Amino acid sequence: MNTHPMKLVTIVCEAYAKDAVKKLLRETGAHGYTLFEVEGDGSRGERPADIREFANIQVEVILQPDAAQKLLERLHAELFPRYGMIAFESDVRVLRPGKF
Amino acid sequence: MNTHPMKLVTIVCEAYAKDAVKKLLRETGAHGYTLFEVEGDGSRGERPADIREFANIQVEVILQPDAAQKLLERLHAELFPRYGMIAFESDVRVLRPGKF
Amino acid sequence: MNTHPMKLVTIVCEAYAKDAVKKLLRETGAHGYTLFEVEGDGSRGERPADIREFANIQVEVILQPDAAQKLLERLHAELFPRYGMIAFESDVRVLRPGKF
Amino acid sequence: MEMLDAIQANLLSPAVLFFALGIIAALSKSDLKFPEPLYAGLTIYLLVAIGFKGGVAISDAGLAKVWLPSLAAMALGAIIPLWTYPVLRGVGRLGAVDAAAIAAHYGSVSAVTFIAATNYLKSINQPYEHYATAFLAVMESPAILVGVVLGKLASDRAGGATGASLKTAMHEALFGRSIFLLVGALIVGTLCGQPGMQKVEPFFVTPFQGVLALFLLEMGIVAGRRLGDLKKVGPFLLGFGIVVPLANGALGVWLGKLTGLELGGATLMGVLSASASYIAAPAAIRMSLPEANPTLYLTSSLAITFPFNITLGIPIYLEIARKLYA
Amino acid sequence: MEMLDAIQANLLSPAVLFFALGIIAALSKSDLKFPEPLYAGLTIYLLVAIGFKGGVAISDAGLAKVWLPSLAAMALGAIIPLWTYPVLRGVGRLGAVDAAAIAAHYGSVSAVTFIAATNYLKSINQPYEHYATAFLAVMESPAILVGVVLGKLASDRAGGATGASLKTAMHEALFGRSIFLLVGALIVGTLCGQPGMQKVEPFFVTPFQGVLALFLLEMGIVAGRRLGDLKKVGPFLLGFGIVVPLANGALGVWLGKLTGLELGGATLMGVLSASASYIAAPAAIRMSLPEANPTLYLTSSLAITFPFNITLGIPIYLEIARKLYA
Amino acid sequence: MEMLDAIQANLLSPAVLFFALGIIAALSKSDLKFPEPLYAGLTIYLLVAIGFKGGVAISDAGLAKVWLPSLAAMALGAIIPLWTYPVLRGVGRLGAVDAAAIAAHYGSVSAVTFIAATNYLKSINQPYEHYATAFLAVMESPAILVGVVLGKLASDRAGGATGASLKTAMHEALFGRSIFLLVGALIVGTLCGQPGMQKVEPFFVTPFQGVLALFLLEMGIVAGRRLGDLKKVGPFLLGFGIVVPLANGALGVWLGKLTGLELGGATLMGVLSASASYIAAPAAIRMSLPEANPTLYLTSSLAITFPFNITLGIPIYLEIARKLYA
Ligand SMILES: Nc1ncnc2c1ncn2[C@@H]1O[C@H](COP(=O)(O)O)[C@@H](O)[C@H]1O
Ligand SMILES: Nc1ncnc2c1ncn2[C@@H]1O[C@H](COP(=O)(O)O)[C@@H](O)[C@H]1O
Ligand SMILES: Nc1ncnc2c1ncn2[C@@H]1O[C@H](COP(=O)(O)O)[C@@H](O)[C@H]1O
Ligand code: NA
Ligand code: NA
Ligand code: NA
Repeated sequence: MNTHPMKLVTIVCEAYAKDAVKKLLRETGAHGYTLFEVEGDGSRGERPADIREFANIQVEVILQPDAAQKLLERLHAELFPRYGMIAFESDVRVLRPGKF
Repeated sequence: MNTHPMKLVTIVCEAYAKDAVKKLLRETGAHGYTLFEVEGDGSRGERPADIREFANIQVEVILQPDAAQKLLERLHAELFPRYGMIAFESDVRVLRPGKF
Repeated sequence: MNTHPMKLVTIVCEAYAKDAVKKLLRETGAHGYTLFEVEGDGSRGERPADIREFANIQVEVILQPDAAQKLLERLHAELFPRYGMIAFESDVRVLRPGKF
Repeated sequence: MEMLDAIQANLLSPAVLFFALGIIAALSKSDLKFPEPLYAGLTIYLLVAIGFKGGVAISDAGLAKVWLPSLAAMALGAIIPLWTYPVLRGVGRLGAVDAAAIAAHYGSVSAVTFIAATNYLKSINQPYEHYATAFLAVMESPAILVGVVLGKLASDRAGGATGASLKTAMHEALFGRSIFLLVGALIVGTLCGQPGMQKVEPFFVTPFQGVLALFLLEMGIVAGRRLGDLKKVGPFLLGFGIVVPLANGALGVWLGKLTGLELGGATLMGVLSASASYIAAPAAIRMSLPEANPTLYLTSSLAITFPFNITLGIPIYLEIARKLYA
Repeated sequence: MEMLDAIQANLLSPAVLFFALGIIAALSKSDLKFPEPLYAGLTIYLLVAIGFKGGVAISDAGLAKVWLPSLAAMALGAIIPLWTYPVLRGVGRLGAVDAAAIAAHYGSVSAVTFIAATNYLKSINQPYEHYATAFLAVMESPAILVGVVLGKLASDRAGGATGASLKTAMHEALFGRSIFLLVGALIVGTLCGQPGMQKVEPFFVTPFQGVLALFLLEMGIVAGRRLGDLKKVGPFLLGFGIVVPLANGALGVWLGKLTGLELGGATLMGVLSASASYIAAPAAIRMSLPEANPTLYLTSSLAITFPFNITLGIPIYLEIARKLYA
Repeated sequence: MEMLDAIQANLLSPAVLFFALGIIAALSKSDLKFPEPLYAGLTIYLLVAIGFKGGVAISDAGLAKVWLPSLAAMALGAIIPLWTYPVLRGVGRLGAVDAAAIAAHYGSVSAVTFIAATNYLKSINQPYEHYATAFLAVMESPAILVGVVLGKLASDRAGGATGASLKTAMHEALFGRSIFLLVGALIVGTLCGQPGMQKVEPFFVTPFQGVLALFLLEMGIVAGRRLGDLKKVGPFLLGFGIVVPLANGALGVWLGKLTGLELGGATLMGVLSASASYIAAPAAIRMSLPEANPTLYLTSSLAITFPFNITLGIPIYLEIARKLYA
């Protein structure tokens, strides 16, 4: 069974950034995403996640390499200045490359 | 401290596939798994995860490379046609290879 | 946009180990972490995650390679003997290396 | 005239208005959302409360009164898929598996619709047999089993991907959480009787109508989100989702009268017959007939039949009963 | 003297004591924590209950009585940011966007403070206009909109990073979940009136005070966690968070009297005016003015003004009203 | 004879029947499951309600009546681990750390068992001292501390992996969420007294028994899942989990009488003494004695002693009290 290289971009951010991140995903051509609530700590302090004002989410999206590159660039330019967030990229292999 | 290469297979699927996925994991020799509820969007539309009919889960499992290969093959053959799901593989390093 | 290699260490452990893990993260120089509740199965049996006594968490932390190495070593020496847990390392790329 | 009044009384009840509010929340893209555990908690509460109350009513009335209409309810659940399946195939031109899946949903029942109906009867002071919950409890499973068998036969003929075995379907139809809770609480209630009821009444009975109103707010959000799928299911299912409940409702009322129920009980039998499942059936069908398209059965039961029943259907079934008992 | 008694009565109520217990839990680093869905569930319950009750009260009193003070409440909400913004800029030396954000929070309202105030009035047998919930409902949004406009103007001048458009802010201010629930339940209550109330009273009214006490335990934990941020916000905001509520409280009471309210209703108008939002406003501001520092507005509204109001503020605003009506 | 009746009355109560239903759910592999936040919410409710009620009872009775039996309860909690530890070592042949861990669980208490006992007494119209909740509150911690010290001594001798310091254990034993809630609500109740009770009674008292029934459904599921571990713990712990509660129950009743309690209060002291912790103790032990095997202490307290106590134990301890007071 052949697997095909693809990029996984992971974004951890405050829940308020959800709509902005989703919009960016659509614009950079992602065909889907997966999202869940997380707790966290970072330069902006603890996010204990028990009330909405301090909620944190993790968004995971699989993309073609160039789309991933574009996504990271726009995250850096447009969202990093506005929201508490981190983002990173890693290599994964999928079975149906056409899906992503 | 030596680390040993291993495969991490990640599966995102509708919650109804849970038992089928667990069964497959057992059959392909996984010694454990980790699982959590997620929201998502993909070719089958949004899964807002607030009622069971639209619930989504993410399953993560660490395996020997050949077991990972076998798992992906069987996922593709047996479960992809039946459930809304994606799966991907990546490289990780663990400390106690005998455990997986 | 340049990305910079970094290590992602993932720890899955019983919820009771939370404070011990957080302490270790601080001591090995992590600047943040992300954490969420998971279900799981492994050598210590199922953790159905509906009451606190059987709760499981997943902790993810991005680190410089040497800090990751140190973290894994101390996990192995100090926490593996005491708690049900697994840990693994993988390669990721970030945009702002100074942040981690 | 009288019927219009009845419908208006229903439409202005808190439960129905909160349901409408939920639909508006979904349509206006408000970020209002009930977290899943809250939804699960409300469901558990409603099922346990209704089951327990029904059980106490059985212990009051005695099994002698209950068994015959219960048997009729089971038969009704099994028959509905058998007559709707050919309609879905022949008139609706649906594939065999999709037809079987939808038929299973309409044979099975919606506990929330039943609960809304009891509340409605109570609010207009129409007495009813409280042990009618027993019909709800026994009517969930048979239709699911019949539907799954229909679908399996079709999918075997077609050599399609095989889902879980019939055994899995039966386990889900008998031990799936909603049925388990309902039947379990019914038995607990039967064993406890009135002495048990006195202890838990302030929790399971007194605040019940308010909890239902809150729950229907969430159901409105869930149903509202599916309204967008209405165009995907096409005009046939739209009509099916309203006409079939009316037919089944009349059938249920008639069978209720036949098996000796009073007007109130027969109305509830009609409501059960007319209602379509959106909790137990989807879970069992998704696992046993994974080839069936969830958009079709979920949209018709959740976005068409459910709203129709709790707004217009319930008063209509009562009116049918009134005609029949006049 | 009388006022000290009033304060003491408030401090020894279960609601306030549970709030204190929550603060102790946070300070003693107990692992006590309400899971998010429980917090969400309690919030939904409280907003729906208070909205519904208010709606029924409107249907009892008639719109004729309600419209004038409601209009005054809206105006009040819009005016407060306009006078506090220059104070925050000039006296507090805060940046334009931070000043606008904080001003929006103090113009908007805290539903929990309002609820605590109604409970307090009830416990000391002070009658009040139950339709005062309408003021709560209309007062949340205007201040948010004014604050966002102030902030946008400043940030455009500065060429700063632009957040979501004003349209997004308006959508959040009008359809954000807390406002949606409150206004929606108010309308449902108005449509249902007393007949609807009878059905849901045992759920939405009878246990209400107890639920509030439990919720304030969680609010204490949340506020307690932020106490550590007090040093970050500096002495100006500390004073601001107490003095401005007192001024706004007096303003609100006076306006209430002017628009024909009785003593109880005017007190509640004062409480609303004095309270600062920590649910609706932070959500809207975070999305529309992301450059504003959340530590500043959250700490002042949640860790200073909220505790002040529910312990000392409420009895003080009542006392002000008594003076004015004497 | 009379005792058989008492047992039967207990077995047919909604609470016990729902517990049995939960066990059946686990054994039949139903997918019924309470989401964690619902479990947490019910726990918080029960602890706050019982603590608050107890506190109001203390304020009614006066501290003078409460202090002596409370002191006795604390002593009892400290003594039980001291006598059960050698038994677990000598007769059970368990390792030192495991023995210490189990001993801590049996010295500490189960709030749900206590609550079930008060409900039972109420249902058979047996009066009891309502301030008995104070014993529950003070009895959770001492046994945990004694157990941890026993375990630390043993594990130091053995040079074993060292868990968190004794300080951590103390913090967990004093500020762990269940103890914090219970003691906190007790103090709030004492400060509020009857005036506070009147406000929150419809939430914290009236629906209490029903909530308990629902909670025991979940406890049944949790306990049922552990039944499979019974073979892992062996026959000694099986016997230990039944015989030791009987002995401790008698001891508790006797001490209750000695310190001046009435029959009802002494029964409750017996129940507390007989019950084993499965919330506070596991949390503290897991952190302070991580080498101890959780299967042993969780299975014996949760799957043996807890079901035994709420079905047979409670009526037995009452019977013992009746004999003693005859
Ligand atoms: N080094 C890290 N490893 C993993 N997650 C992190 C790290 N730093 C920050 N985060 C996550 O990103 C969120 C926002 O980060 P920050 O803006 O630094 O507060 C935090 O709440 C964490 O959930
Ligand atoms: N490109 C993607 N990146 C991350 N997750 C995805 C992606 N596509 C699909 N998913 C996840 O997989 C689930 C099933 O996908 P689908 O069958 O395409 O609807 C979705 O609900 C998402 O949670
Ligand atoms: N092979 C595996 N793949 C993924 N997660 C695992 C694996 N083995 C164990 N885990 C996770 O680690 C937790 C503790 O493992 P254990 O100590 O083996 O019971 C389990 O509850 C799982 O959540
Ligand atoms: Na039906
Ligand atoms: Na205000
Ligand atoms: Na004990």
